[in-house]
Amino acid sequence: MSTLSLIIFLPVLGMIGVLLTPKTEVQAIRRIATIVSAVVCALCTFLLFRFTASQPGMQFVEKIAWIPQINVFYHLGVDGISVPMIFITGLLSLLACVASYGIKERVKEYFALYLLLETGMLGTFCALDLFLFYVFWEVVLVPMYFLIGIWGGPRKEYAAIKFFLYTLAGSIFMLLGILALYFASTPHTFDITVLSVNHAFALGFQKLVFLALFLGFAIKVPIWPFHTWLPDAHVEAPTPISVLLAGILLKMGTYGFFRISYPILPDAARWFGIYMAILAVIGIVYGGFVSLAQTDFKKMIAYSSVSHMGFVLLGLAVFNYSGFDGALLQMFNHGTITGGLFLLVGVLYDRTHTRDLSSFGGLGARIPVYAGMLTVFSLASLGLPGLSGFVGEFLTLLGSFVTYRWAAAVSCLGVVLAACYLLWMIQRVLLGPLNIQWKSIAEINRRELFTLIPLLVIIVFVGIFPQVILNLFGPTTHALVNALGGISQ
Amino acid sequence: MAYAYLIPVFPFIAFLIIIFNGKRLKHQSAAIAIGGSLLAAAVSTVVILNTLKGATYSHTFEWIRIGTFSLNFGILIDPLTAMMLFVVTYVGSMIFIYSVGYMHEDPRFSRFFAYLSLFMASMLGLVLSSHYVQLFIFWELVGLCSYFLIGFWFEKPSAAKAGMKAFITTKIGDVGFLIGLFLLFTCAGTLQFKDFTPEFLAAKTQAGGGLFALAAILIFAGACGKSAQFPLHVWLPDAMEGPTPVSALIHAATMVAAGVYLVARSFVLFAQFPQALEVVAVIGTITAFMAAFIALTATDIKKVLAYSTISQLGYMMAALGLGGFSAGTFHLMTHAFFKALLFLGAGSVIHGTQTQDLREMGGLFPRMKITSLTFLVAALAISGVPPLSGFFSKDEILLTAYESGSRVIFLILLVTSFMTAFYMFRLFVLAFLGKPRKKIHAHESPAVMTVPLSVLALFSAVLGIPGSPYWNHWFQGFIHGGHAQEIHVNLFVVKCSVAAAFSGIALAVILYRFLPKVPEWLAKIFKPLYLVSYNKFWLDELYQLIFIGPFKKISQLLFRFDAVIVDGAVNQSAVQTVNLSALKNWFDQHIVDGTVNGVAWITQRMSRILRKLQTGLIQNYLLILLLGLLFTIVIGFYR
Amino acid sequence: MAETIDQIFVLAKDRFLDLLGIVLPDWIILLVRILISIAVLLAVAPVVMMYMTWLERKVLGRIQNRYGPNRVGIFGLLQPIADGIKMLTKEDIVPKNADQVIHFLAPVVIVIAPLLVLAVLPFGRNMIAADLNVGLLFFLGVSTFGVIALFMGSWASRNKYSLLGGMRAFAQMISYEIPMVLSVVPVILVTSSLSTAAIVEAQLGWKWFIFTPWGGFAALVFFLCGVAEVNRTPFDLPEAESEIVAGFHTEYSGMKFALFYMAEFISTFAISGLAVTLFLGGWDGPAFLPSWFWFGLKTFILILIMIWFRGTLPRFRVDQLMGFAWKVFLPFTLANIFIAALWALLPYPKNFIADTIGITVILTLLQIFNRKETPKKRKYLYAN
Amino acid sequence: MTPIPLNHFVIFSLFLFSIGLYGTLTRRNVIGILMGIELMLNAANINLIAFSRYISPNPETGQIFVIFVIVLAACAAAVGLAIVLAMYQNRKTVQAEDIHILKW
Amino acid sequence: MEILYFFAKTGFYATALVTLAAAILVVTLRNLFHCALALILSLLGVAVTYLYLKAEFLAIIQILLYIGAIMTLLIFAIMLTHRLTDRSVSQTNRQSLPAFALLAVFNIFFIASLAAVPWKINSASLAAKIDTQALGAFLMGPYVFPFEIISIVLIIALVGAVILGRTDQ
Repeated sequence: MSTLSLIIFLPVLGMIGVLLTPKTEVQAIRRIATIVSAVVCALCTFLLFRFTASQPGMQFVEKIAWIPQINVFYHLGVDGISVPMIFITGLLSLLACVASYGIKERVKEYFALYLLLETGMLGTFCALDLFLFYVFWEVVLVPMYFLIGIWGGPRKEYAAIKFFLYTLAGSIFMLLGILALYFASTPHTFDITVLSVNHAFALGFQKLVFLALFLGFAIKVPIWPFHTWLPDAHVEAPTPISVLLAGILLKMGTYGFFRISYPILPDAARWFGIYMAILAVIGIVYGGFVSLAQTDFKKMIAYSSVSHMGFVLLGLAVFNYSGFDGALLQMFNHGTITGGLFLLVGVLYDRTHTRDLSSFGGLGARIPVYAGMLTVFSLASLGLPGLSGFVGEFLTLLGSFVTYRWAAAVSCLGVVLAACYLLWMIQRVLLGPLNIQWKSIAEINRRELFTLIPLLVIIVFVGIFPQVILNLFGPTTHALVNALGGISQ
Repeated sequence: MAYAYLIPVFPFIAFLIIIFNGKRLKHQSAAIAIGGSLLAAAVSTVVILNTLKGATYSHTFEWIRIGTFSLNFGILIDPLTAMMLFVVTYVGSMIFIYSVGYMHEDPRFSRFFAYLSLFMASMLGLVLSSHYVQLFIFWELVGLCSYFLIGFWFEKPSAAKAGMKAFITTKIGDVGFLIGLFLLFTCAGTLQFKDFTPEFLAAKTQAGGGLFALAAILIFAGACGKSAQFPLHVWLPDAMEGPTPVSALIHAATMVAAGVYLVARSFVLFAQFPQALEVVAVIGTITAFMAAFIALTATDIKKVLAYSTISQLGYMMAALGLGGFSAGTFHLMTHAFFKALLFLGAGSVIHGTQTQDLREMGGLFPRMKITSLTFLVAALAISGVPPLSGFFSKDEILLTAYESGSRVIFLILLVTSFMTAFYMFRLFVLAFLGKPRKKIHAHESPAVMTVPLSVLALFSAVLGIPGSPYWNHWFQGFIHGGHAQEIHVNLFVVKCSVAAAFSGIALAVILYRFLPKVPEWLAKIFKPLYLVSYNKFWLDELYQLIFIGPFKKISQLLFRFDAVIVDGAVNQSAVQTVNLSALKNWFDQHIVDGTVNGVAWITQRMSRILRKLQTGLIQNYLLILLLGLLFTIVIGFYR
Repeated sequence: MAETIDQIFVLAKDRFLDLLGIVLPDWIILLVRILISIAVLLAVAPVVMMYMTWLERKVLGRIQNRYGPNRVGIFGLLQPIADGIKMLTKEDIVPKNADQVIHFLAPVVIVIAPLLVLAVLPFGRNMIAADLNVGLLFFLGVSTFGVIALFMGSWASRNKYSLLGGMRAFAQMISYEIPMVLSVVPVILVTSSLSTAAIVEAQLGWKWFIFTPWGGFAALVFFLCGVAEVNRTPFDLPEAESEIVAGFHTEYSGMKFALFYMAEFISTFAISGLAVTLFLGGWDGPAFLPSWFWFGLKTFILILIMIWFRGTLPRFRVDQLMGFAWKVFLPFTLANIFIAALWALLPYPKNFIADTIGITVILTLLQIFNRKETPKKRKYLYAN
Repeated sequence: MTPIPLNHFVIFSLFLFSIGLYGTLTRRNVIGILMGIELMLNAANINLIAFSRYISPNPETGQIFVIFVIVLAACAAAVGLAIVLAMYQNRKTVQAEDIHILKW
Repeated sequence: MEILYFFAKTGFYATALVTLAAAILVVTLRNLFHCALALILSLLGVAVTYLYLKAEFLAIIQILLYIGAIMTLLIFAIMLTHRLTDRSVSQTNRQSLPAFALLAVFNIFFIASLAAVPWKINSASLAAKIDTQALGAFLMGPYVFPFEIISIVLIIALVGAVILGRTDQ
C-alpha cells in the first residue's frame, strides 16, 4: 500500500480497533486513537520531507479504477498545495486527539467518529477525482455532525443540524457543478488533472459551474454571508472539534478553489475575481467588527476566523504569485494559530466552565504560562511580525494591492480591528484586577502544553523563516497562476 | 563592521535567557539584561568609531522570494544608524542600570528585564534595518514591547487600557505605513533603503510623482503613530502608566524617536516631494505647539514630561519637514539624553515620594540633592539655555524654520520654546523648591539610580558641543555622510531663542515660587484657554465620540445584523422549508398517498378473491406441482 | 501334521463336498458348500453362547467368592443345557396391550444380526464363511440391526421401562458406533483393504496392530466401544435392573427372552472375534498349535476380560456415558487416524517416535479439555 | 447369461418413486412425509447406479453421486427433523395441514 | 450353473416385489412405527438391489447409514405422535384419490415413453469391477472438490439442526 492510501485509511483501521475495544477500556481506546493519529502524523511529516517541492506536478500518485462504468477512479496525489494541508491535518489531528482526553462520556463512539473524521479530511486533501473528492467531503460531514451533536454544548443540536444542513446544501450545489463538469467533458471524466489540462469550456458554462462550486466551497470557508453556521458550530463543539473545524475544515473550502475551481475553470475564475475580492473585503471588515462585539470567547475567535479566512479569499481573488502564496500560507497559519487559540479557550473552559469574557480578568498574574501562550497566539493571530500570521497577511495584502488597491487598503482596517478585539480580549482575560472567583485556578498542565508547543514552534518558525514553507508550495502555485494567466509577481 | 549583526543579538539572547528562566534567576536577570545591553553598547561603540572614520556597511540576504519578487533583508550602517545606535545603546544601558534600583521591589522583576531586553533588541534591529519591511517588522516589535511594558502593572485597569490604546493607536498609523509601503513598492519596485537615491526617484517620477508623495505621506502616518504626532499622539500621555524607566527609554528617548528616524531615513523620498514635506512640517508644528500648551496645565509630573516629549518630537518633525535633516536628527540625539534624564529624575522623585502629583510635592531639593541637580541640568537643557545641549539643537531648528521662510512656523516654534521653558520650570519649582505641600517621606534614591542620572546629566550638558559652531558643526557634517555643511550662525535667531528660554524660566520661577496665587488667578481669567489646555483639547473625548463609540456601535450593529438578518435569513429559510414540507406532507398524505392507497385498496379487493388459492397446505401445492409436471410431460409427448 | 490339524475343518468340508460331487450337479455342490458354512455357524454359535453363559457365571462366582453353577454335571457343565430346556418349556407371555406382531418379531430379528456377522470372521486359516471385499463394513453395518430389533422389542412391549431401556440403548449404541467405526479406520488405512481375511494376512508374523502405538490405542477404544455396543457392564444401562427393572426385555419370557440373551452373547463373541481379527493378529500364532485354536484362545481371553469388567466395575451414569463417547473417544479416534497415517508414511524408527509424541499430545490435550470445569469467580460489572 | 434389463431397474425405481411421492402427497403426518421423501431419494439412487452401470462409460460416477445423495439425505433428515421438533415445540402438532400460518 | 443365475435373477424380482410391497406399506399403514419398520425393509431391499448392480460398498453404506437415520425417525414418531392407535383419526388427507390418479397417469406415460427408448448398453461398464479402493481413489481424485463441499454441507446441516432443535432455556 502506498503512502497516501496508508495515511488516509490508517485512521479507519484505528476506528475498527476502537470499535473492537470494550467501551469500558477508556484508556485503551484513547491509546489506540492517539497511536494511530501519531502514526498518521509521522507519515504526514514523512510525506512533507519526501515531497519534491521544486516539481509543480502531482506526486505520490495512485490511480486505480473504482467504478469503471462511469469512469470513476480511486485517484490520489499531492502537490504543493495539498502537502501543507495534509501535514497540518495530521498534526492537528494528533494534537486534538490528545486534547480529547478531556472527553469523559461515550469515549468509544467519540474516538471512532474522530478517526473517521480524520480519514475524511485527509482524503479530501488527497483526492484527485471529483467523485472521490465529493465522497471524502461528505465523509467529513457525518462524523462532524455527531461530534458536535453529541458532545457539544447546550445548544448542540441546533448547531449540529445547522452545520450539517448548511454544509450539505452547499455540497449539493457542488455536486451539481461536479456533474456538470462530468457531462460537459469528452470523454466523460471526473479526473481533476484531466479536466484542468484538456478542457476549455465556454465562459458561460464556466460561470455557472464556478458559481455552483463557489456556493459549496463558500459555505465551507465560510465566506460572508454564508458564515453564520460557523459561530454556532464553534461555540457548541467540544474543544478538539473546534480545533479541527477551524484548523482544517475551513481550509477544505479554500482548498477546493485551488484544486478544482481555478484549474478547471480559469476564465470564470478571472471573471469572478473582483466579486470574490469584494466578498473577501466585506468578510474581513465585517468579521472584525462582529468579533469586537462578542462577549463569548469562542464566538469571538470564530468570527475572527471569518475575518482571517477573508484574507485567504482576498489572496485567492488576485491571481498573482504573492496573492496565492499568501493565501495558502494564510490557510496554513490560520490552521495553526486559530487551532491553538481554540485549544487555549478549551484549557480555560475546562477550568472555569465559562467562556464569558467579562467574567475573567487578571488571570495573567495567576497563570503566567497560559497567559504567555494566549498572548503569543493572539499576537500571531493579529499579524505581529516575527510570527507566522504576519507573513501570510503581508503577502496577501501585497498581492492584492497589485490588483485591487482599494481592497487591500480597506482590508488593512481588518488588521487594526484584529488588534482591537484580540488585545481587548487579552485585557479582559489576562489583565486588570484578578477576579477573585479564579484565585485558585490551575496552571496549564503538561498534556495541554504538549498540544500547544508544536503549534507554537511552527508559528515562530514560519514567522522567521517563511521561505522554507513558501518553497514548498511556491512552484505549484506559480504554475497555477501562470495557467490562469495571472501576474507573475 | 561585519559583526554589527551581533548588536541586537546580545539583548535578544538576554531576553531568551530571562524569559525561560525568569523564576529561577530572580534578580540575577538584571545582570544578564545589563550585560546584554552593555555588550551591545560595546559592539556599537566599535561600529560607531568605524563610522566616524567614514566607513559604511551594508549586507543583505534574501528573506522571501516569490517568483521575481524578493524581500532582501540586511544590515545598513551609515551615520544616521550610528547616531541611533549611540543613543539607544548608551541611554538604554543607563536606564537598564537605573531600573535595577527602581524596580527592585517588583514581583515581576525579571519579566521586566526580559521585556526591556526584547525592546532593546527590537530597537537595535530597527535602526540596523536596511529594508522598509524589515524596519516595519521591528517597528511592530518595539510597539509590542511598548504594549507589554505600558501594561506591565496590568492589575491596574488603567495600565492595561493604556497599553491597548498605545498599541491600537500606533497600529492605525502602522496600517498607513503598510499601505504606504505597498504603494511605494508598487511604484518603485523596491523597498531597499539604499535604492532610494535622488537620481532613482527622479527617474521614477518623471511621469508624475503623485503616488510617491502619497506613499511618503502614508509612511509619515506610521511615523505619526509611533512618534505621537497629532492626531495620533493621544496614546503617549496614557503610556505613562508604565514604569518610569520604560517611559524614559521607550516613550522619551528611543521608540518614539523611531518615527523621526523613519522620516529621516526616508528623507530622500520626502525631500523629493514638497507636498509631503509640507505635511510633515505642519503636523510637527501643530504637535509641538499643542503639546506644549497642554503641558502648561498638567499636574502629573510624568504627564508634563510626556507632553513635553510630544512637543519636542513635533519640533523634530517640523525641522525635518522644513528640510532640516541635520537639525532634526541632532535634536533627536540631544533630546534623547536630556529627556531620559528628566524621566529618570522624575522616576527618582516618584520612587522617593510615592506620588506623581505635582501639587503634592514641593521642597524636595534638600532631601534629594543629586536628583534635583541633575534634573535641573536637564530642565535647563530642554529649555534651551546655552551652552547645554538643548540650546544648540533647538537653536538649529529655529534657524531652519527661520530660514525656510515660513514665519508662522518660526513664530509658533518660538512661542513653543518659551512655553517649554515655562512648563519645565513650573515643574521644577513645584517639585523641588518651596515647602512640602503634603507630608511626604522623601528620600534620596540609591546609587544605582543616581549614578546613571549623573552620567546622563553629563551627556545632556556636553552633547550639544559637536553640533555647535565651536566644533564647526561637525555633527551636521557627519550625519550628512561626511559632507561638511555650511551653517552660518544667525544671531537674531539665537537671541530670540535665548530670550524665550530665559523669559520662560523667569516667569515660571516668579509665578510659582513667589506668587503662587497668580496662576490660579490667571486660570480664572483665561478660563477657556485653561480648559482647552487642561482637557488636552478634548481630543480623547473627540476620538471617543467620533471613532471608538461609533466603532463599538457599528460592531454591535453588525453583530445584531449578523444574528438577525444574515443568520435570520438562514434560519428563516429553514423554517420556510419546514413549512413547505408541512404543506407537501398534507399533499402527500391526502393526494399522493390517497392514490397509492386507492390502488392498494383495489388490489386488496382483487386479491381477496385470488387468495383462496393459497391453501397453506404444502401437499396441495405439491400436487399442483405434479399436475404441472404431468402437463409438461404430456405437452412434450404430443408436441 | 500340524498343517493337517490346522486345516482339519477345511479339509473335512472339501472331502465331504468331493464325495457329494460324485452324485450331484455343480450348482447343488455350490449351494451345499454355502449351506455347510451356514449350518456350521448356526450350530456352533448356540453352543458357544451356552458355554459362555456357563463361563460367565462360573467366573463371576469365583470373583464374588462363591462357586457358581456346580450342581448339574461336573463343574455344572450341563447347566446351560438345563437352562435351555427350562427356557423352551416356560410359558410365553405376551402383554395384552402389546403390538403382537412386532413383539414377536423383535427377538427373531435380534438374533439374526450376530449370526450374520459371524460369516465374515476368519476363525482360522482359510476358515472364513464369506470373504467379502467389504467384510469389515458388513460386520459393522449388520451389527447395527441389533439396535432396531432391540427398539422394536422395547416399543412393542407397551411398558415404560421397556421403552426407556430402548431409548437408552438407541442413544448409547448410535453414539458408540461412531468411535468404533473411526477406530477401525486406521486399520483400513494401513492395510488398504476392507476384507477381514486380508487384514489378518497383513498382520501375520507378529506384526499385530496392537503392538503399534496407534493400534494399541485403537484396540483399546474398539474394545471398549464393543463392550458398549453389546450393552455389557459397565455400559449396561439399557437393562439396568436397579433403575428400569430389566430394560427392553422386561416383558419377555421363555424362549423369546432366551433369544435376546443369545443375541447378546453371540454379539459378545463376535465383537471379541473382530477385535482379535483387527488388532490381535486373528488366527496368527506360533505354528505348533492350529490357527483356529489361537483365534479361539484370543477371543476367549477377551471374553474373560469382559466378564472381569462385569465382576469389578460399577455402571456408568448416563451423562458420563455419552460424554465418554463424544468428548474422549471421538476426538481421540479422529486424531488417531492422522497418527496412523503418519505411521504409514514415515520409515520405521521415525514413525514410532512421531506416533508416540502425537498420542502423548492428544492425551494431554484431551485431559486438559476434559478437565472438570470449575467456574471462575464472577466479576461483577455493575453491582458491588 | 444375460444381465437384467436396464428397464426393469428403471421401472422398479419408477414404482418406488411413485409410491414415495404418493406418501408425500397423502400423508398428514410430517414424519410420514419425510419417509416418503426417503423412498423417493432411494428410487433416484437406484436410477443413478443403474444408469451409470449400464450406460455411462464411467461406471463409478453413479456410485459416487449416490454417496453424495445419501449424505445430503442425511442432512435433509437431520434438518427436517429439527424443524419438525421446533414446530412441535411451538405449535404442538406435526400434522402438515395444521401448519398453515403462511396461508393468505 | 445357469440355474443359479436364474435363481439370482428370480431373487432380484422377488427383492423388487418385497421392496415395493414394503414401500406400499410405508405409505399406507396407519401406525407410524410400523411404517418405519416397513421402510427399513424397503431400504434393505434397495440395498440388495445395489448388490445386483455390483455396488457392494453402497449396499453396506445404505444399511449402515439408514439404520441410524430411521432409528431417529422412529424416535420422533414415538415422541411426537400421541395417538398411534387412535383409529378415528385418518392418517391420510383428502387428496389421496387425485394423487393416485395423477401418479397412475404419470406412470403410464413414463413407462410408455420408456419402452420407446433404445438404451445403448455399455458392456465394458457393465463388466467393470469397482471395489471400495477404486471408489476411494475417485473420491480423493477427480471428485475431491464435491467431496469437500459435501462435508461442509454436512457440518452446516449439523449445526443448523442443533440450533433449530434447541429449546430456548
